[in-house]
Amino acid sequence: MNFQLPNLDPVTPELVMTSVALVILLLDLIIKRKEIVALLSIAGVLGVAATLIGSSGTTFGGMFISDGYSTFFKLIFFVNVILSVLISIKYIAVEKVNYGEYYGLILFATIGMMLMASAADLIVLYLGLELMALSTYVLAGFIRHEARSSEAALKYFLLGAFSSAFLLYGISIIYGLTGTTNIQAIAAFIVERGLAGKSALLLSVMLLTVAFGFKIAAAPFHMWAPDVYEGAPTSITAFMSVGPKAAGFAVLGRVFMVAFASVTVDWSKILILLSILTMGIGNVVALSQTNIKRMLAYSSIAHAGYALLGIIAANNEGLASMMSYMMIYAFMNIGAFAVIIMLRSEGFKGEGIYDYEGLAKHHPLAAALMLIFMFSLTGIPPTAGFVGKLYLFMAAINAGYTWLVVVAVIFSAISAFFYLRIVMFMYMREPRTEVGLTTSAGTGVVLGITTVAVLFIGVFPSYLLGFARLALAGF
Amino acid sequence: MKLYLLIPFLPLAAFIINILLGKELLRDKAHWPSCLGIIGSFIISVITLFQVINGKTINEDLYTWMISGNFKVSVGFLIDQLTAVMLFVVTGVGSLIFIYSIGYMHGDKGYYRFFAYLSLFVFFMLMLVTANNFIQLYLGWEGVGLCSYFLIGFWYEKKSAADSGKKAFIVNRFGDFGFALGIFMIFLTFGTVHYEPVFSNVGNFAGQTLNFLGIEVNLITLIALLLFCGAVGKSAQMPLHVWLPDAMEGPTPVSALIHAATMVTAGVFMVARTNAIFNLSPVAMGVVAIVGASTSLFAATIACVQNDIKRIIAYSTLSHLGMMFLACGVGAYAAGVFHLYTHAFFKALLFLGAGSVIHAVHHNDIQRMGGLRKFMPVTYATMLLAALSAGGIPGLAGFFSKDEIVWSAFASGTDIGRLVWVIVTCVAFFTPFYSFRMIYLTFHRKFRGTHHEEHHLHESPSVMTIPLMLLAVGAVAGGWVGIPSVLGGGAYFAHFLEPVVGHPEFHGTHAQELGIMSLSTTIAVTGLVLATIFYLLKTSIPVRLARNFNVFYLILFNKYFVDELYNYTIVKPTMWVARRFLVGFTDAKIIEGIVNGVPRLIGIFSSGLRRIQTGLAHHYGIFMAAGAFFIILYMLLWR
Amino acid sequence: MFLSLAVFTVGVFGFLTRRNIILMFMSIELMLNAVNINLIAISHYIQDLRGQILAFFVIAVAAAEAAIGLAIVIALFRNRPTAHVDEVHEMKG
Amino acid sequence: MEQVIMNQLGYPILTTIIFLPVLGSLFILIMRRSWELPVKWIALTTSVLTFIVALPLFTDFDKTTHKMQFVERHSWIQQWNINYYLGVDGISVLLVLLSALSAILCVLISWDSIKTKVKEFYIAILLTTAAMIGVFCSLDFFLFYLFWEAMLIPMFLIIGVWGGPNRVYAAIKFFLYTLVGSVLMLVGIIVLYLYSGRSFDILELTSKSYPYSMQLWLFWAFFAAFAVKVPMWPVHTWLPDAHTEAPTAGSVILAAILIKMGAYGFLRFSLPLFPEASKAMTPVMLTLSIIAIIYGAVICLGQTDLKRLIAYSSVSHMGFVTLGIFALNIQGMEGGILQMINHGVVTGALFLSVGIIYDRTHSRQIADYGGLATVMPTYAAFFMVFTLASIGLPATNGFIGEFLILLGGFTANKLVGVLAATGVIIGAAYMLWLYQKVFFMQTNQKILGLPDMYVREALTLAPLVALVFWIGVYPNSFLSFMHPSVENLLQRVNTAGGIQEISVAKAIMEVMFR
Amino acid sequence: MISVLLFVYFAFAIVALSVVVITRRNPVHSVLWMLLLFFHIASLYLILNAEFMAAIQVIVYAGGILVLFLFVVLLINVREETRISRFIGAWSAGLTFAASLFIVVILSLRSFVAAPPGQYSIDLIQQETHTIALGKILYTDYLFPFEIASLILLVAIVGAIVLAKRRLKA
Repeated sequence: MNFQLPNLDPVTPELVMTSVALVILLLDLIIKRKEIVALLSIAGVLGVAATLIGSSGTTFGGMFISDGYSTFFKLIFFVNVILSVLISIKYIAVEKVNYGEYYGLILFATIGMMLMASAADLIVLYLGLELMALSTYVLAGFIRHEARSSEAALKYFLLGAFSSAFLLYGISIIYGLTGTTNIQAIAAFIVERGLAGKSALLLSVMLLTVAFGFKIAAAPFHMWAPDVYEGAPTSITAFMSVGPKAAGFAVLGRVFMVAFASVTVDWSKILILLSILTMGIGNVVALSQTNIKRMLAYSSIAHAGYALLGIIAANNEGLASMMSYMMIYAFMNIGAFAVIIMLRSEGFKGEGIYDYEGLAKHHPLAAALMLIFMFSLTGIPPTAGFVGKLYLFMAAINAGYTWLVVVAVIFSAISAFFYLRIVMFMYMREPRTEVGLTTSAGTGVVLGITTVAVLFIGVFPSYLLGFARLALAGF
Repeated sequence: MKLYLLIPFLPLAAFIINILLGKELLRDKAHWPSCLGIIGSFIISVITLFQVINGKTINEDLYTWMISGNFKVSVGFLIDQLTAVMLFVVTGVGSLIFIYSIGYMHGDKGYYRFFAYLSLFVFFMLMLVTANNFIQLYLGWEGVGLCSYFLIGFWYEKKSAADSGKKAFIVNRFGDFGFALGIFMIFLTFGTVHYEPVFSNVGNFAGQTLNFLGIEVNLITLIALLLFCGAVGKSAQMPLHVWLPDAMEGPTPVSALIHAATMVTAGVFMVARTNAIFNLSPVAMGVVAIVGASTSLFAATIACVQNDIKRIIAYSTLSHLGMMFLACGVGAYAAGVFHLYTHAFFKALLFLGAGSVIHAVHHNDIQRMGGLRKFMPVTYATMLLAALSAGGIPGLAGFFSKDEIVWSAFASGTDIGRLVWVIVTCVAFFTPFYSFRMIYLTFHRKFRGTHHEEHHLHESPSVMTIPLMLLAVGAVAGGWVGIPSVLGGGAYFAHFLEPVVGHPEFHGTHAQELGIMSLSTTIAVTGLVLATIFYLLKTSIPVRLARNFNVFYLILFNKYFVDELYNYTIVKPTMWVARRFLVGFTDAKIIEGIVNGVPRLIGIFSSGLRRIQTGLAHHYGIFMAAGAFFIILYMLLWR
Repeated sequence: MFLSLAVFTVGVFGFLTRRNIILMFMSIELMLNAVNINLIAISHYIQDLRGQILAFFVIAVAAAEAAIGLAIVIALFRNRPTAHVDEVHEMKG
Repeated sequence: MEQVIMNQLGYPILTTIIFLPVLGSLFILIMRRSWELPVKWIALTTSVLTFIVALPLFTDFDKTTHKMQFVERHSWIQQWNINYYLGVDGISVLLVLLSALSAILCVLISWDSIKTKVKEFYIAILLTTAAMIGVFCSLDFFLFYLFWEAMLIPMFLIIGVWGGPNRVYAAIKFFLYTLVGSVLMLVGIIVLYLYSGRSFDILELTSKSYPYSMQLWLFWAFFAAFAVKVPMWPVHTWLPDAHTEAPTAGSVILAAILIKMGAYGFLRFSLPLFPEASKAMTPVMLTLSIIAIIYGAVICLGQTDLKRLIAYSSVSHMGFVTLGIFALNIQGMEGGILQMINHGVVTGALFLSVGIIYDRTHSRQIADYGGLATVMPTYAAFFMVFTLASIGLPATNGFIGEFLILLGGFTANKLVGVLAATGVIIGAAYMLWLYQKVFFMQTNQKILGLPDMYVREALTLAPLVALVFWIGVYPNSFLSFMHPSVENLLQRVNTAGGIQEISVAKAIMEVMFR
Repeated sequence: MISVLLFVYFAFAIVALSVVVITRRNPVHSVLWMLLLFFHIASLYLILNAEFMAAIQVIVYAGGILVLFLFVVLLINVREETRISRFIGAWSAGLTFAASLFIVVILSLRSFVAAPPGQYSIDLIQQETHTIALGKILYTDYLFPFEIASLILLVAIVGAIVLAKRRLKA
């Protein structure tokens, strides 16, 4: 019975994160002012971010790998969690669900994502995914006294479980084919046994596609997204629209690019299909939405479609573009949600797009910021959204999918319409009702960060791009 | 500082002064700068004229205007015999009319504006005649058109005035359209647009043909005809003559200066100027002759039945312009220019006289005039002289010029020459007829206006009558510089112009010349006599004629319905296309239909797809399963 | 293999068709079991225990899922007393 | 670097003129929204400063070379090999100056007419100016596209917030129209970038040569962007709405500068990048231009709205510009460029003038006017000058431009010349018709006793009048800028491989089925 | 031989039972049927000589999950389902896609080939018991996933409490 502790350096972030989460859970019992809990958790996350440095390598028998790729995504997750927590502080008080578990769960979900990002083994991947998923289910239903919230949780849960069943089935078939669950090993095995053409293998690929497609809300596995986004607490919507999506892309990238590298031609075909469908449905259906959260849900579906281009390109550049896009998307999307949250006040939902009429009259600043985010989501320079899209398109065209990019740009032109509609409401209509803003330090900070980030990346993207390239150096 | 530069630029200066200061400072003294300006340039023109007579012609560039690739134009001046004559006419007649206007326009609220425009016009006119290249010619060409637009529509509150101005400009644009194309062709052919190289090289291109819009045509003929389009527009020849009668809406001095003496003759000037080109194209020459002749006859016939005193003169102008072209058409450019020169005097005189009449009776209808002779003797006398001169009564200016035209038409020896000779002989009958019809109805018999009007009848002030007299002198004696040799004269005028326009070769004896001369003279006299019978002695005849030949009368009275023709074939259809078809249909329905239709379509899609989102977890599940099924199937089938 | 597939399908069918939330959960559990059967059978054939490990984890997760899911059901039930999914569609479109 | 001339001046002139307005708008941003007068003054000073700073471009410009001048080049985004790369040549320098000038006019004309959200308005105006100047100065595709799209945002707001009754529709239409066009161009840009071994350097790209098939469809991708901006028939319908609904300043910017970007794009990109394709497509382009000229002119006759009429006349005039450009000879092209300036001056001026009376009567309907000349003589005089310039009367700038274009068109193809010339006739027809309806005839009761132009308004129009005659009487001072650049460009196009022109139908086919 | 027969029996029984489970009208019944199903599955595991898994199956599922189900069913199932149809309206679609999925998966599984045998041969497992063998791997190689699983359970507890607790003092 010889047992030596495996090298723990690579997992330090996860370990620290876990301890932070646990501490938060405990502190929650003694600390009454939940703001402090929130701030503590942020501090903790920052600490974790610090530990990212020097944590690299594989461990636990190659089950866990911490490389640039995962690190990059973990950064996205941290950005995501910090911003979401900041916008939550006031919001959950307004919603009267000011419980500490909230932060704990958010942290747990983040841990799940981190694990997904650096999973080198399907088992770890699956568990990470479940960890994330379960926490998110709970968070989605966190406003227990609100039927919509519970409903969102239910739908999310049912379909999530359903999709993870597909995932498992796929995993089991792969396992049967290769006798292993380690991503590297699978790749190697497929090559050596010449499984490339085998329909059984492809079947498993497809099943995984279903599961991941669900996580990134790609059509036709997107149907949960609008309802859940609408029903869930806005802060959680913001959190969900970035975190799980990014995590999904992380695993998609790693599994498909590493494990199934040898069958790229086959899955890229499917993904092209999905991405077109996704962009189409996302952009088109968003046109006829009257609830802004729902509209952003569809827009996030559409963005998943764009980001898929990066995977389809199936090369490092593609991944880099996808990663940068996720980072950018995190900023601009959460920024937009921050504005939405400001409109939520006691007894006023502020989710209908008509609530935005004439916003510029009484709250010019908020309107201006929303304008920036909307244009960024549309992809108009000099905002980050443009850079992100440009990079994706570059990658796709470079991989020879020009026609696909043409489709994409057409759709993004269509998307301009519904983003513009918000701007139009804010600036070119007279306010119907006096809308009050619930401002708070947290939201302020978030808006500051996101705006600066969006504009800065828009004008000086080189840092982000450089980082993305660097992250993929050893991939 | 070259002296001749002052000729055009003095009036320009006058214009600028007037337009800037006229409104506040000068007001009713606005005539000073203009009159000084034009008189100044008149003096200089006379000086230049004598210089030219002494054989000193000028052709030099002032500065380079446009340069683009091998296309290079400069603002330059060419002053030769032809130009000198034109300068003399323009500035001379111009000065008189300016002075006349002082009285005529007295007290008008647009006084300063009027003189400003007049000066501007003179400037452009002088630029036109002194140009040494086609572009500058074109500049003057458009410029005078613009000023005529301003001056016709001078009383812009009157819709008719504004309309006429617009009409004049647009009709002219049609001519200029051809003119511009002609210039393009010249550039393409010769690589330059300056007279001198063009005229010297034109010979090398004789007989060349090219494919123009699918038609194989003679190069020179094409150029000539395109240029002639411009002339037709500017000189109001058929079929672009419609604007000139309407132009009479303008103040009378304007009609005298622009629509009789100077601007309308620009076409003749241009043809004479480019005679080098025309000479090489018999076809073009023929066209010019025919157009001129037909216009001449056409206008003359109309003039016989009009009642608006100014319109009568206007149609007579058309008729005379036709003759000038006719002359050019048979190669007798000198004759054409000569007639231009004499015509300037007697026609300006007629107009000014008419102006003075209108000044007295405040309307244009000769049927409501009559017996004015005793109220305004000077006007009567001068106008009588003018009418005689116009009618080609021997000894007067008009006689010599017209006679030269008739003779050269006959003597040119070509069939066309003979044809136009016949026509011009007919015209020789009509001219005195309508002139004297007008004289009689206006000045003889008893006054047919209201008593109130009669009470105000008076002779015009001397500032108006003096110019009349001076012009009368011109109308009488102006022609003596061109007395044909057969009458023992020196025909100085023709010889003077020879270096520029050459000399047509005549096939005919002195005997024939005398015969022709006497023939046309007798015909003219017949016309005069007939007019006397109709409108002085047996005034019932014309009425009866009108009744019996109702159809002819109506056709003539309505100017052959040309205006209506254009209105229904060009104006109305265009407007219909613009309003109904383009605005209403292509833009609104087709293009906008697509532009707005696509979003609407997407919208429909959107709401359709939206309905899929039932909110039922089951359906979502089904969709996921279906998706899974389809991608697996896809994978199975197309792997 | 086919056995597990059959069970899986039945699970899918149940999930897609039953209106009772509890039954939907059960269907999911069925699917998970199917996967487990699959894994264990395979690990039996290829004489490798990792499959069983995975199955083990699956069972653990299934338990967790059940807990959460039922909690959600209860929470929902507090707001709207029904056990039928097709009555839960406040948000759509 | 030897094919450009680095900035000879001591200071980075182009950067300055691009970012002065931005700076100004930042200043305004920190103003209190109640301080309207300071805001206006800041805007004015900024724009005037910009213009003054830009003047050396006119004086110190080296007219003997086609090379880019006043060039600035700094590495910007290494990963994508993107540089901050600015420079002007004979084609762009005048447009830059025009943009700078128009900014001043826009500020002046809006002085009293903009009453709501004053602060935001001037910010938008200044930002637009910056973006416009940027577009004309960029020598790097990324930078170019950045400005190209960025200008949409403030423009969208200018139309949509301060515009007329139907402004929202117009604004969104404008935005989507142009966006659809430019995204296709974006694809084209990326393709070029990748094909050329990852370079956004316009000069470098334009010196390469590309396979014909690629050229062909890239040409159309770029065409989509430029044709919409110009706007060429049949994608012109955004223009009447946008011009009509926009506030005066907005219309001026649109007319004077924004729609020039399209034509500029053809000159700067389409021709040098895809010479063969351009040659092959010449028939199509000429046909479209002719249609635009005549269609635009005739449709003017059917308008009842002042601004709409002028807007459609822009379609016609821009038709001349594209015609000149694609005549592919020196007269046509120089005429085209000059006509861009002319149209900017004249149509801009016309919109300013319309704005002046609109501020008084708040009506754009032609029927509401008449006899204005008696009420506002000075104004009538100004308007007359611009009318004449617009119908291309000699000694005004319009003549020079149109004449050169027609000459070029005629040289290229007789039929084209003839047809285009008819546009001149109709042009005269509708402009005079407009002038008569508005200024002549009985004075309309509605407009009795309107005050004549104020000094501010006269000052706004005066420089334009000066320009009208300056260009008309001594155009060389402007033409001389272009010669080397245009010759160089033409030489690039004409020396390109001899693919003879193909029929319109075939050209369309080529594009459809690839 | 026997084992094969047993396998066949269990196989059919399991399929049949699962169908029965999801078609019961009364949830309580289906839960009970499921219990039976789980026992079958457990015994199937025994045949595939995975005793430990069989045990887990019985304990966790039968012992834990099903009981939970039962609670909840009894707790919330106020309305007797007998009156209304037990399937949703679009059950046909569900059936179709389930079936078609089944078919395509079978089709694609025809090319399934098992991986080469690993080192844990049956007799190896026999001589040191299954539990120990499993345990060894679980606590050495698969320590990390194991930890994660513990986290998941923790989250489950927390989440369940947060959602289901009657009153949270806040």
